[in-house]
Amino acid sequence: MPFDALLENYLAVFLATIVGAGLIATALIAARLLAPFSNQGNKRTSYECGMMPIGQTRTQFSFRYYIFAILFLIFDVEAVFLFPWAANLVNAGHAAFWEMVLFIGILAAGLAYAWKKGVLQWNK
Amino acid sequence: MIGIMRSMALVMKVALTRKPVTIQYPEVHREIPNRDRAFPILIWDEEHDEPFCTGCHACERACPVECMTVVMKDNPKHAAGESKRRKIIDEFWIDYARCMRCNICVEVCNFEAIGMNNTWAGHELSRYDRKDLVMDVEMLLSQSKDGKVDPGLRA
Amino acid sequence: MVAEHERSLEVVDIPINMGPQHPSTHGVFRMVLMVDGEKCVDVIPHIGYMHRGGEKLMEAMDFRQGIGYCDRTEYLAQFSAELAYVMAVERLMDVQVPERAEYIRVILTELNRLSSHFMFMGAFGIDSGVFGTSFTYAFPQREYLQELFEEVSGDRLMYAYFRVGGLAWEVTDNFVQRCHEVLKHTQQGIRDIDELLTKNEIFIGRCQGIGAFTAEQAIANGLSGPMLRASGVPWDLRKDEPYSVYDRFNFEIPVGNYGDVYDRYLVRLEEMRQSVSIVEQALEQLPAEGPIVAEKLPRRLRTPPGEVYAKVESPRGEWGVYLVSKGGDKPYRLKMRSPSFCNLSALREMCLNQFLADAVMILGSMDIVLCCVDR
Amino acid sequence: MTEVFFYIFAATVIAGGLGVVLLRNIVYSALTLIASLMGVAGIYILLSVEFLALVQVLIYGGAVMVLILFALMLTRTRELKDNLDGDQKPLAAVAALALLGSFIAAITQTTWPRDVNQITTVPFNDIGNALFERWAVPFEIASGVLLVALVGAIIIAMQEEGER
Amino acid sequence: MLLAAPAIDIDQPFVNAALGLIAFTLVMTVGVMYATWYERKIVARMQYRLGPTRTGPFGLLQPIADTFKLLTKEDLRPATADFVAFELAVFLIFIPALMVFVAVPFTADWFISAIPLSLLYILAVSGLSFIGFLLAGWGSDSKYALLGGMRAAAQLISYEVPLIMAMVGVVMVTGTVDAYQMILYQDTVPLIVWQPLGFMIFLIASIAEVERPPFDIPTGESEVAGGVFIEYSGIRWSMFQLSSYVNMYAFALLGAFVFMGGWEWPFGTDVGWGLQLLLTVVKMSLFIVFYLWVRASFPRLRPDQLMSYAWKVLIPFSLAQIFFNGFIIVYDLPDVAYLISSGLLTVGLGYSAIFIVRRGEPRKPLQMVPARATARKPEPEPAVVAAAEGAAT
Amino acid sequence: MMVPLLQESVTTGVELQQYVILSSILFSIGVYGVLARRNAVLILMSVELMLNAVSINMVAFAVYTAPTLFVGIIFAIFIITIAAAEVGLALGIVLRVFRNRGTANVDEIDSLKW
Repeated sequence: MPFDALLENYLAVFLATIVGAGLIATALIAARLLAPFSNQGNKRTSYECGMMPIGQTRTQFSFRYYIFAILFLIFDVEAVFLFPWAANLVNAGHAAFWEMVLFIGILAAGLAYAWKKGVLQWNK
Repeated sequence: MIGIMRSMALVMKVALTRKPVTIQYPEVHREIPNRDRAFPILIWDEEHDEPFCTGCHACERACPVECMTVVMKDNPKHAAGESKRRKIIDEFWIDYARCMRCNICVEVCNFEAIGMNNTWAGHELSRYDRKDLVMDVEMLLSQSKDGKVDPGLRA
Repeated sequence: MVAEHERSLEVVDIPINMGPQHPSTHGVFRMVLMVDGEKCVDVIPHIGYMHRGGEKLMEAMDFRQGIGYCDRTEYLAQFSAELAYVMAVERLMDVQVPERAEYIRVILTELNRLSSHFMFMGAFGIDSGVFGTSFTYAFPQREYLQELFEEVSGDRLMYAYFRVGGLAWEVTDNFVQRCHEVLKHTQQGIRDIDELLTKNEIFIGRCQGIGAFTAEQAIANGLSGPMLRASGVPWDLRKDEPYSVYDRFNFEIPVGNYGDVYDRYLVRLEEMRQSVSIVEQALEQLPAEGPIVAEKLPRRLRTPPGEVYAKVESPRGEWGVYLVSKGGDKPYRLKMRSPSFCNLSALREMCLNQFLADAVMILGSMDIVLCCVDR
Repeated sequence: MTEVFFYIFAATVIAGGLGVVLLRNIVYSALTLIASLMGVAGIYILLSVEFLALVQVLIYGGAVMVLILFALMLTRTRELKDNLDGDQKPLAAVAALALLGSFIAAITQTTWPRDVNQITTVPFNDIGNALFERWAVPFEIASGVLLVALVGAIIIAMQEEGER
Repeated sequence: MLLAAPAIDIDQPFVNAALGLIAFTLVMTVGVMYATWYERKIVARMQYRLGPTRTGPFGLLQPIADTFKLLTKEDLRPATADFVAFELAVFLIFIPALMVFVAVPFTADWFISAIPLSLLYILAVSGLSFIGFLLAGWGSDSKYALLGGMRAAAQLISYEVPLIMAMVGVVMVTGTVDAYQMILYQDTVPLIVWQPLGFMIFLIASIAEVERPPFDIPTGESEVAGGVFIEYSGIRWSMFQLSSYVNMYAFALLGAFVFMGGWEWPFGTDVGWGLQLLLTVVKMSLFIVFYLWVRASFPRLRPDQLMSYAWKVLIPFSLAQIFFNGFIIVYDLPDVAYLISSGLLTVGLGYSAIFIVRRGEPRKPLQMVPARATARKPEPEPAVVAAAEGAAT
Repeated sequence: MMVPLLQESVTTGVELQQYVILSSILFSIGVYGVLARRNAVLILMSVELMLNAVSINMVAFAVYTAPTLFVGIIFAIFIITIAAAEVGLALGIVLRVFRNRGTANVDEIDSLKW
């Protein structure tokens, strides 16, 4: 029964998360039991090369990363369409191929636009 | 690309053809040269069975870091006629923690009574407390007395 | 509410504290990088963590005792530091150093330059992110140099071997042969480093165009040594104001065209090759016999009153000793012109608008010795 | 067993959703959103649409979450956490409950076909075929939408660059 | 299933999968412990060193000693850290790494679970780990950690795309998204022959995905001094290391069965499981040795170079690969066409390594200045100024 | 070993209504979030919840009632696509507003022009 087999297969995935979490939890509990733990003030400051932390810590980072995230999002969505297409291309025929070429072409144009706009290049 | 490949080739070449240079230190001691300057020690005069040092304070004065303390006394053996040295060392402290091993004490010594240890014993001096690094005259002389100092020691 | 929004509206540059306890600040150097994203918009260097008042200490010491302190100030190019100090005293006292001693000084100083540059190559590789390989390729070869120094002077690091008027004692009997052996290892090391880094595209990508200084900027910032030469100024004290016996050797000065980090690396690499050639020439010309200490030196060195500035080309640049004497056996005032300190002053200008990762490379390319900066 | 897992996933989805709308720390909200979306992926598995479940993980778990987390960290919202909810909160609750009530009412009032526990599994290949034969035009339009999103985002970002 | 041994003949899928997973997790943990030993030994030999020698023969007990040391090491958490994010990050980095293994076939009969869309599954799951990095960076409340976390997330997502695209190319050639079928496809010729470009992209992107040098920017020691892991000590830190190594194994295995033919090539399906497992392990080890080799030889990239390399070089090339593959499939060209197109593209990829280098005129070599005309002769007299004023007063 | 999934009818323990109820609960939560929250990013997250609720609905109906067409699944794929595009753009705008106005609070972004 393929459907049951499918569920069975994904059961292992579900279990993997539990086993993984269990392993980490065991290790953390073991460490809590074995390792010394100190609440002393200076030990609980965050690392700043031996100095007291200066300024805000949770502040902005480069806006560039956000653009890469958007690019990634777009190409990830593209991948979603690519997989069923790729696995089925032998049967799908010419039309599907050229459709996908158009699809990739449009997104590649987006990438080219980003490239031309200098988004991919971090200038000084 | 070619540069990257050359780097990788070099690394693999080293891994496959060249020997590691590691010396397994506590088990294997590298041979140290004759002139090695560890820490100053006092030299024992075998002939007269007493230290060469007369306690003349020359090294104490010349020491840039003032790590030495010398106390002189009249030589009892001189009184007994066994030795030509009229004065002899009574107490001698060297703080190895301060010593900067500059060899100046050896250079200024007129009696060749102090020398820089050139054995591994002069290097392996780790202590748990730094006051244990203040050496008195017994410790300073012990190595030379036992004849453990390299004969080439330049005093 | 309004105030809160205004607070969040301003674009805050994060101050990132790099050092004193940081793997790549080469000691206890602290720089506060004001970072906008990944870019440095300001750099505030803080020095002085290693300050021991070495110059002041040396004023309380006679001229022999001071030599040991020179070693400790510049612990990677000890012979250069010693040389400058003894040269200063020699000039004040008007002592003529025997030729053999001069040759040995040059040989040792150049070998010391090699060992210092090996240190740079190793550490710079690590700054650029090589997982220790550059370090372990440079250091076994550097070890041979140090063994040679130990055989000659008795210590691996704090040689205290040069004396006013010559050398502390005669070199070992097989000195020339040992030098030749060591040079073979050195050349091997240079080849390895060259092969590992110079043409590596990633290394090139990390180095080229970073921290570029023009010749004018370099001169205005008082740079010296490989930093200056990489910017295109052919200035080398060994050529331009020859001291000791440097005028007798035939060597070339590598000069960069772009003044960036990569040029500094190349200049140093080429300098190592030149140093090998200088040592080889010096070994050939080395008089077999001869005194090693100037004659008629008093036991206690006393200088006439006066002031003198002696400078040598250390691996990091112009190492100068300015010495004022009022007579007597101690300097009245002593000032060391340390190249690390002067080169470090260009850090801010070089790092502006560079990436955070590049600031590390720029600092690494300066090849500073923190002891020498703080003294 | 399917039922058990359905309730586990449904609980994850709803708890995650509640976390999103109720938690006071916005980063925790984002975390519960991830949990909720992963629960939805589990629901898709139960519905035998394996491909869609993986797409859910790939797009929502991977790409959308990265955008949301980046946006949270770029807006430094942790410092402004105390005004996450508006004054219209009670009204919103009433509206949502009313909506839910009407939904439930509609669902319970509807007469469902007899074989409501019969599902038809969806093979992966058929999705591909359908996508490229029947749905070719929407597919190409999707690429256009993505392109527009990309270009728009870049324009917004480049404006940002020009300011600095 | 993994525990197909007759002794444990439990037909419950639940118990079976759980037992398999637990057994696998334990084996993997020990494997990872020894991977550190293996790594230290190999890298040491590349660097004139010996590596661990003191603990047991050849330092073989070193991983155990390390484990105990890490277990008993003081565990610190900054007072300002966000408790939930800080603790959860450890889980969220490790669990995706472990989940990948669920779909990996070790031999023809040994696998934990047979997921039909295993390749897509692996890519989707391994893409989740960035959440852990972001949380670790944000939760630690340290600037270095935040910087490292951002870099990690940006790097992971950027290299996820070429990885997926390379895999799409492979999926096109084999016509299946199932890793098992993909291995069966490679009974005579491994896919590395047909898809050298895909292999190269996979290799580069997988190094970036497991954040090993030269792509270890998020944890780059000389810049961000440990990056995201900076506030993690003791066992938490070792859990990060564990996940990093597990990830490395995962990608090595993925490479082994997608491009090297897994347990199939070159002996076929009929050999016993022992030989198959050996083949898998050997191929995986090849990848791991390669990772170590790369680690020992390369400097680290800069964040902007890293990003532009992914987006300007790898992704266009992988798109081109997809186009050529599709063309070959649709127009029924012979298989050699794969090799030709992909091989040519690989050469192009190699050439494009110069993209890392700043574009511009080729650099002039150093000028060698032999002697200066203006060189002054050494001053014969010492520069003594008699009784300097400063000194006299 | 593994059997490729074929199109077949199977009986499960879960009924269609349950999925629909789950979907409507999730949708209502999303509605509440959109109405109650003031932070723009949180509103977007609530919108994601609503989109997912719709997707569940689509897929459930497709799987339970339309044996061969599975229009709902294709629709879900497109919903995900559109959601991705929407999130990318909307968050970009939120960030833009945040940089200009210093707030991600929708109640305060009330002027048409600034």
